Amino acid sequence: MGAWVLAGFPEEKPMVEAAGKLRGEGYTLELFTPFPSPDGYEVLPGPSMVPLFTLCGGVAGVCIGFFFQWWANAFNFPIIVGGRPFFSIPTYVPICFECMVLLASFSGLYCFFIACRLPKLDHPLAGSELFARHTIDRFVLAVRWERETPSDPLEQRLHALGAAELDPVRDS
Amino acid sequence: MVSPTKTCGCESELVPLRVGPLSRRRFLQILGAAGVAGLPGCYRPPPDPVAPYARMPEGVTPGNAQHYASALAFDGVTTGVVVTAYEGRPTKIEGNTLHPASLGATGAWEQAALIDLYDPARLTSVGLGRGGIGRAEFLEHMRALAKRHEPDGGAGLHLLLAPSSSPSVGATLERLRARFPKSTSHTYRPLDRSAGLRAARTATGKLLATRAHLDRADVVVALDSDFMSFGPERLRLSHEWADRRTVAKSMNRLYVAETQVSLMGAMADARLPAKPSELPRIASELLRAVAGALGASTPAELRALPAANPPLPEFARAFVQASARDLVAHRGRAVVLANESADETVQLAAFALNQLLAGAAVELLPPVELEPLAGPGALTDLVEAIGRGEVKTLLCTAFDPVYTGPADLGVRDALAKVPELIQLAHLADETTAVAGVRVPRSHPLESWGDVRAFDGTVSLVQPLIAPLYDSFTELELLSTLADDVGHTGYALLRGLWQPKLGAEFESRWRVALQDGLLAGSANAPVAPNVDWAAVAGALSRPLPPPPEGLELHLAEDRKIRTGEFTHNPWLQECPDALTQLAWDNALLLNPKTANSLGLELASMVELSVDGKKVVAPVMPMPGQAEGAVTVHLGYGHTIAANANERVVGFNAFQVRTRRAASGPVAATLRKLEGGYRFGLIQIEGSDQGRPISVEVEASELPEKLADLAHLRQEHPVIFPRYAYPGYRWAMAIDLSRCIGCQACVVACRAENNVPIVGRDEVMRGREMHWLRVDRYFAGDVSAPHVRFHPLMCQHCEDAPCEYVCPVNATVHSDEGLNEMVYNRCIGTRYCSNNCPYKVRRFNFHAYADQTPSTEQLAYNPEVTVRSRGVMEKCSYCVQRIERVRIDREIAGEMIRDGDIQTACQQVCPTEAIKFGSLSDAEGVVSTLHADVRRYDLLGELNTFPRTAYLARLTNRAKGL
Amino acid sequence: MPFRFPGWSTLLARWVVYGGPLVLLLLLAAPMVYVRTPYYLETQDPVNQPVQFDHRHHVVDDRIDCRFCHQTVETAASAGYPATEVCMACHSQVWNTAPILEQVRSSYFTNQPIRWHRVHRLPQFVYFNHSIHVNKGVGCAECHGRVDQMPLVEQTRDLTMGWCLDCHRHPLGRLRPKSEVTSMTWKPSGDVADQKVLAALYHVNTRTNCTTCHR
Amino acid sequence: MEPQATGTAKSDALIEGEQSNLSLHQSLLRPVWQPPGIRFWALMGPATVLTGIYFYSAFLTVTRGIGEWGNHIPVAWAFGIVNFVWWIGIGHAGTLISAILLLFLQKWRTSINRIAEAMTIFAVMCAGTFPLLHLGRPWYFYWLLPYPDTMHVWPQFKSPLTWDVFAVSTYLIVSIIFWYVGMVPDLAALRDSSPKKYQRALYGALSLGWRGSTHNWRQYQSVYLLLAGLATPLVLSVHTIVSFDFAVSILPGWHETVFPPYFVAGALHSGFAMVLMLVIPVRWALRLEHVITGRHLSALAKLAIATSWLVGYGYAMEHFINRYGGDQYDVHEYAARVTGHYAWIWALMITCNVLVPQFFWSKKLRHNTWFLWFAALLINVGMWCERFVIVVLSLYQDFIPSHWRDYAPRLVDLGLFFGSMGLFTLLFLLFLRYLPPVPVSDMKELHHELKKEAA
Repeated sequence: MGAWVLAGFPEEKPMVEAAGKLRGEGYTLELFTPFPSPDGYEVLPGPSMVPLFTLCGGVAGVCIGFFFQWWANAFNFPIIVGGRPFFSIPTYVPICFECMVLLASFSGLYCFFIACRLPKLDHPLAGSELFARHTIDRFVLAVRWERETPSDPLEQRLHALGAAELDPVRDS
Repeated sequence: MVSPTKTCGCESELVPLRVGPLSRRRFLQILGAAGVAGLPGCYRPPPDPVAPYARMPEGVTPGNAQHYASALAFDGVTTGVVVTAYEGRPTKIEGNTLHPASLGATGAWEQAALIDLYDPARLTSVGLGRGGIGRAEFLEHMRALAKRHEPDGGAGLHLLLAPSSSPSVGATLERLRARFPKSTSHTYRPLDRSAGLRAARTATGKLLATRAHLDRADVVVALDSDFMSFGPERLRLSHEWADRRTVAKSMNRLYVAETQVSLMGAMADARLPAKPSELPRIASELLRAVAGALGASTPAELRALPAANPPLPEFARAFVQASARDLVAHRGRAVVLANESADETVQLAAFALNQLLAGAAVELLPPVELEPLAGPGALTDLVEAIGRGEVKTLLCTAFDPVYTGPADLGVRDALAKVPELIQLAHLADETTAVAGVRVPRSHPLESWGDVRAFDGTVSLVQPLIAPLYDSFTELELLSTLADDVGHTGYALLRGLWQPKLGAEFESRWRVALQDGLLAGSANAPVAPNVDWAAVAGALSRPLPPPPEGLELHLAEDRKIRTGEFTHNPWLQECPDALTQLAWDNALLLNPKTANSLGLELASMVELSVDGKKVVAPVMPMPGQAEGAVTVHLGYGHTIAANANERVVGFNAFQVRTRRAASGPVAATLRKLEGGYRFGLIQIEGSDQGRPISVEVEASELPEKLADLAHLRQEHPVIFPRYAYPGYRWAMAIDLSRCIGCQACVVACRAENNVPIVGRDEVMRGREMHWLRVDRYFAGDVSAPHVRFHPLMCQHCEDAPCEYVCPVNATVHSDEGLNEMVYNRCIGTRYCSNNCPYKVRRFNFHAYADQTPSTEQLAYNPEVTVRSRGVMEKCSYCVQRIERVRIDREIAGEMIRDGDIQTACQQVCPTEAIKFGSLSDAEGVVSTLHADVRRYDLLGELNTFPRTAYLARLTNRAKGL
Repeated sequence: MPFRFPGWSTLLARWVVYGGPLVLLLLLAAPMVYVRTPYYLETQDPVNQPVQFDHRHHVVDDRIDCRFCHQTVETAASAGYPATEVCMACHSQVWNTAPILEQVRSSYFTNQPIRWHRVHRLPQFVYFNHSIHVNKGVGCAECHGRVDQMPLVEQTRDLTMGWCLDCHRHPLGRLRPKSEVTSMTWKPSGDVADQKVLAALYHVNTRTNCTTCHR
Repeated sequence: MEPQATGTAKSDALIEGEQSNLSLHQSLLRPVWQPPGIRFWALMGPATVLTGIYFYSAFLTVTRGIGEWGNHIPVAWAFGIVNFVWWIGIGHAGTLISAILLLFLQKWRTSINRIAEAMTIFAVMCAGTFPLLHLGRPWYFYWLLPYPDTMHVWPQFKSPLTWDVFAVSTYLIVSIIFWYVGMVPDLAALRDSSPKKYQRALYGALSLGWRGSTHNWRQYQSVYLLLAGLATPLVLSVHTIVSFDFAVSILPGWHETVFPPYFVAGALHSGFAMVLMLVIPVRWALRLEHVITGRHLSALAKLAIATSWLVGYGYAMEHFINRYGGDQYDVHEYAARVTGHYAWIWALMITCNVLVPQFFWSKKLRHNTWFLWFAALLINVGMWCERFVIVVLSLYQDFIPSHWRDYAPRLVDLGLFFGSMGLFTLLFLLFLRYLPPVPVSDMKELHHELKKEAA
């Protein structure tokens, strides 16, 4: 049983600094911001698998496109068309390219969904007014608080670090 | 997409889809076979009934074609044909190689005659007063009529007959006259074709027809005589003429003097546009010139002929001099043709010239018609007789006298006065409107009969199908009066020929039916003495002064004749060779004349002659004689049964007064407000100097070889090209032979079920001809150079249409055919855009569904009927290739050169089109592809067409 | 208190996002499966005939060769539905009073056709020719199945273009001596060599050009 | 902020007035929350009517056949393809603005990219319908797709039309993905500021429950960048392939190597013009002048100048190659364009596409929104003329003179053309009504960065 203490900052900078400090002290943190915050990335570094997946999708697209065109027009049912060769690579290029883009986009999209655990409609913090404001104007710093007892020191700490509002949310 | 008769093997016993209820019932009775189609496309159709014969008729193999020899007559004189039928359903007409007037070819008329059989507007039962009566009642009616006339020997019984050469009709008429000695018969035809016979009578005392052998002629001078379009010999003459056009050394030379550009004019090496009033003077001047040049060896009377008065214009004299020189230089191998001219002076001069020059190239034959002198005059006599109240009963088998009769004769009112008017007619035409009794005329393909060719050869007309309706042939109708019981055509025919053929009748009868002619029935040529004094006398008579101002020139139409084919969609939609008009006629003027009158294409004028008027759209026509107004007859013809249909064109008979019918008359034009929209198949008339229809002057051939070689030179391609291992189907078209007669265009339509789109769609540029004969003018508008160019799919080896099709609907066979797969086509029309020859046609609407159900019976079951939204084009008649292939494969043989004939090749009277496989090095096509005159159309595009053209040779006249 | 999504909503959303595409694929596949079903292909569906004609009886018990009734199979595109007179050739003698043959007799004497029901339908734009196949050693049973076991004839093959192409691409294994063409029981030796011999003997050169069947 | 007098857009700022996250949030989402005004319905009415006309014309085409159009032989392609190329060309600017400018780190793209992308999608939708209706047998359109049929027949992959099918469908799908991914954070913002429960549920579902955590933003940014990277070559490939429809053929006036770049340039030309035509009324009607400022408009205008020169170069090359090559068929075809019956269309094309944009050199005119709008309209007219010139005027007089024939559209052609505009307007209005026309989070980010720079 524990809780998330949400601290709302009007600006990005103080939040990032606060996050930096608390992280140093071993707190478990998460930042919620209205727009991407590069400084936040430095505080909470992490990987993104999206590029790799996209690449794989693209490569697969090219291969499938090329192989299928060869199989259909040159192998399975070769038909004399305009006296052109059955297996004519130049004419396969456009479709290979399109297949590449299509599969790359899809794999990128789905990798994005998976990485962000989307869709996730019910968020544990969704109950909090303050949390809801992170998509509007607030920079929300969420600190994990494992103990039962109220966490005055942490809250004062957050205030000190410039949090405008605080909202502890107990795990339900 | 549905195939016409359902023709996947197991279905071929069936008559076609979409057969109207009435005709379906008829066909059940006729064929003992009928089918109900499962809706095409519906994936779970109801049980699909198949109705095999109860008793298999002899010789019928369901799904396999049968061929019967028969004969078609125009103006009573015949072309021998071979008719193709599936399960007793005539689908195609071909020429009869054994027949002297066909030599294996047919013209557009013969091809199109088929669709008349299925015309939904045909009269279906005998009409009496307002209602109709059955066959039996009608026969009873006729017997009663005969009884009424018998007492007074048939006084008041008049016959208005169509020209005929049928021996059995002749015999029946004799019986009729024997029974009604006081009866009168008139033989009527709208146009007078007897001038030649009368000329011969003047010269020899006998009616004689001139038979020219153009294959024996080095020089041909044709005066006002389109021997390639008209007359019973047109196919043979064209063939003989063309045979002398392909080799530079032995080439003939053609001089033409005429008023409007005709096929022969387009082919001429020297052409003189002349007003009708000038032609007789040109003819007699020519005779004078020749007689003068021949000197002592000619009868003195001829050398004493007076000069033409008024004298000819300068260029005309030059023409006369040049042609005379050439004629004399080739004495014994020179012919002067005037077959179709209605002018006796022209005919007489031509007769005389042939006597002096032609030698073996011309023979004289007795005429074959029962009434050789038939003409418009007959109608005048009849109307006068009616006026005197002599006519009680009139039996009319002639073609629509009310419509074709002289405008100032009042034929309609006269005929309306006849108490009993019995008309034998194919359609409810303008005479039918006043006829008390209307008898449906049997189509030749459903009748028994006999008829003669121009040389007297007798052909038997045998039916391919039982009469679709309660119809009669002229023979049967006459028999109802001649004999006290009307006999069937079959009985009459055998009755006549049994005694004539004597002992071995049955065998000779069968052979005659098989061959399509009675061997040895041709007339022998006669060599009469010529009374030169009479000739000179007739030619010295002064000619009537030429009319002031514009001269009227009324011409039979190349497509629908004088209206006989008004209701024939195949001919109506086929473009006229020169005007390129479909579903229309026009008032033709030389562009210069048109300018001087402030007229241009499609402006409307009122044409008046002797106070008779007609409103017509103008078409400036290069090569038209200046000051001459040509209008084509046969249009503006009302067919009652189809009142809902638009009447096509304007009726030039409205200005054809008796005077206009007998000689040159003045015409006046008054410009009217407003314009007209022509149904033009081809709009641009100039070839823009592009090497499309190439021609070479024979004498310059050696120098021109390089240019021709350039046109067939192959350019490098970057990818490896497919090597065609087996047959390599290919075509060769000899432009030296093509006379632009349009027979191939109609044949292609008949063979490939090409749909009719109608006038409006033609104007929108959506006509469907797989094969077109394009016409290009070059040079001066008064003496233009006319080039014909038959154009169909070139079956390019590297076909641009193919690689743009997204669904493999048009692809190549391993034998080099450019295959169009209708059932795969989704109609992107990309192929048409990328076809440099623009020979692809698209079903913008469901044209096939608009085909009347009866006309669908003419469908060729071997060819798919195309649905809406698919592309189509020439297939090299692949159905014929596959048919032959299967027969040969079963026999375990290779396909030999000449086994396969495409429809256009088979019909061509001049053999301009050849088809075969290039894999056969000795084959005719291989030879032609190797010919020095060969060139590829747009070859520089690297399409590698399989169709090669042979440049047209010309043989320019010296001194012109 | 802002609106909270219930727990199941996430699950549902994930089904939609991840399962949706799969469902879409299935929907696309469905018609492709459908056109391969006997229902669509009209196979395994004995067709009733106006006259109760039993091929099994005529072929097996009476040993009548196919060509006795389907007379034009070797000479024409159509194998030929027998004319009524063919039936009467025998049935004027045997069973000439049998009530089930009444329609045959009346057809013969009134010269009106019997309306049989077609079993093997090809699209209207397909030009199939029996004679060439029979003469190249393709047996009746190859396409029509064991008619000798069918009281009512039914379609046993797809008659799809793919099915035609299959044989036109690989004729070997489907050829038989002409003498055995109408045999219902003949089996190929299974030795490709024999097939090659037949192919050579009958000049079997199958074609897959479009115009071979579509004109 | 002070709304300026309409008709001018002087400011060069990217964001005008004193803004905060909240003020941006409210002002940018206002269009969604405020009930639609009279202007909306005034546009909605005609748009609906035109859409109705569009569908009726489509109905006639499908039931009666292509014969209802003016097409014939030789002009087998006409309005259908002209409209297709025109619409798909318009689409391109959207992707270009959102993808290419993103890669080039152009800040000014931010406030207009959503509108541009929406335009792309709807334009491609309109474009896509034409090739389908254009088929003689549209009910067999699926034969264009490679699927296992019982005929064992496959599409013919050498045909540019087959490439088209892949290109256009890929383009549509990827554009939608790109558009949607970019919108996810804004949908979340809508969710979290929804006044009503159902709206919250709706936008919550559409946003897939997006939360702006650092981890999510990281994934988001990488996928968005990758999609931009993919969309950039895609947009070039699409119009290149469309140009192949013509360039691959052998027809004079079509068979030209200059076509791919020439088509892409033309596409962007019409696209920027269309963006201008949309943005100018939108910023005024939805009171977005503070984020879509004169700077944006004049940037678009400058791009239009650039593309006008590219297009002009294309025309010049056509002329030059024609003279230089001297092939008689090419020469005639070009002469038929410039001097033939339809010369006025060619003249209109030159005027609208090359001459009109040159007015944009003037800063004054660049800042006159009325002028910008009408100039943009003219450019779109000109681009339509260009496609007409290419498609119809190359077909109506080609190799064989006997088959030359003039072309005239028929009612159904016009119905489809103007109807498709109605369809486009309808879809675009619905977009403005229910989705944020300006990307909110991006604007906040931009605002944030600008502040940083200022500091």
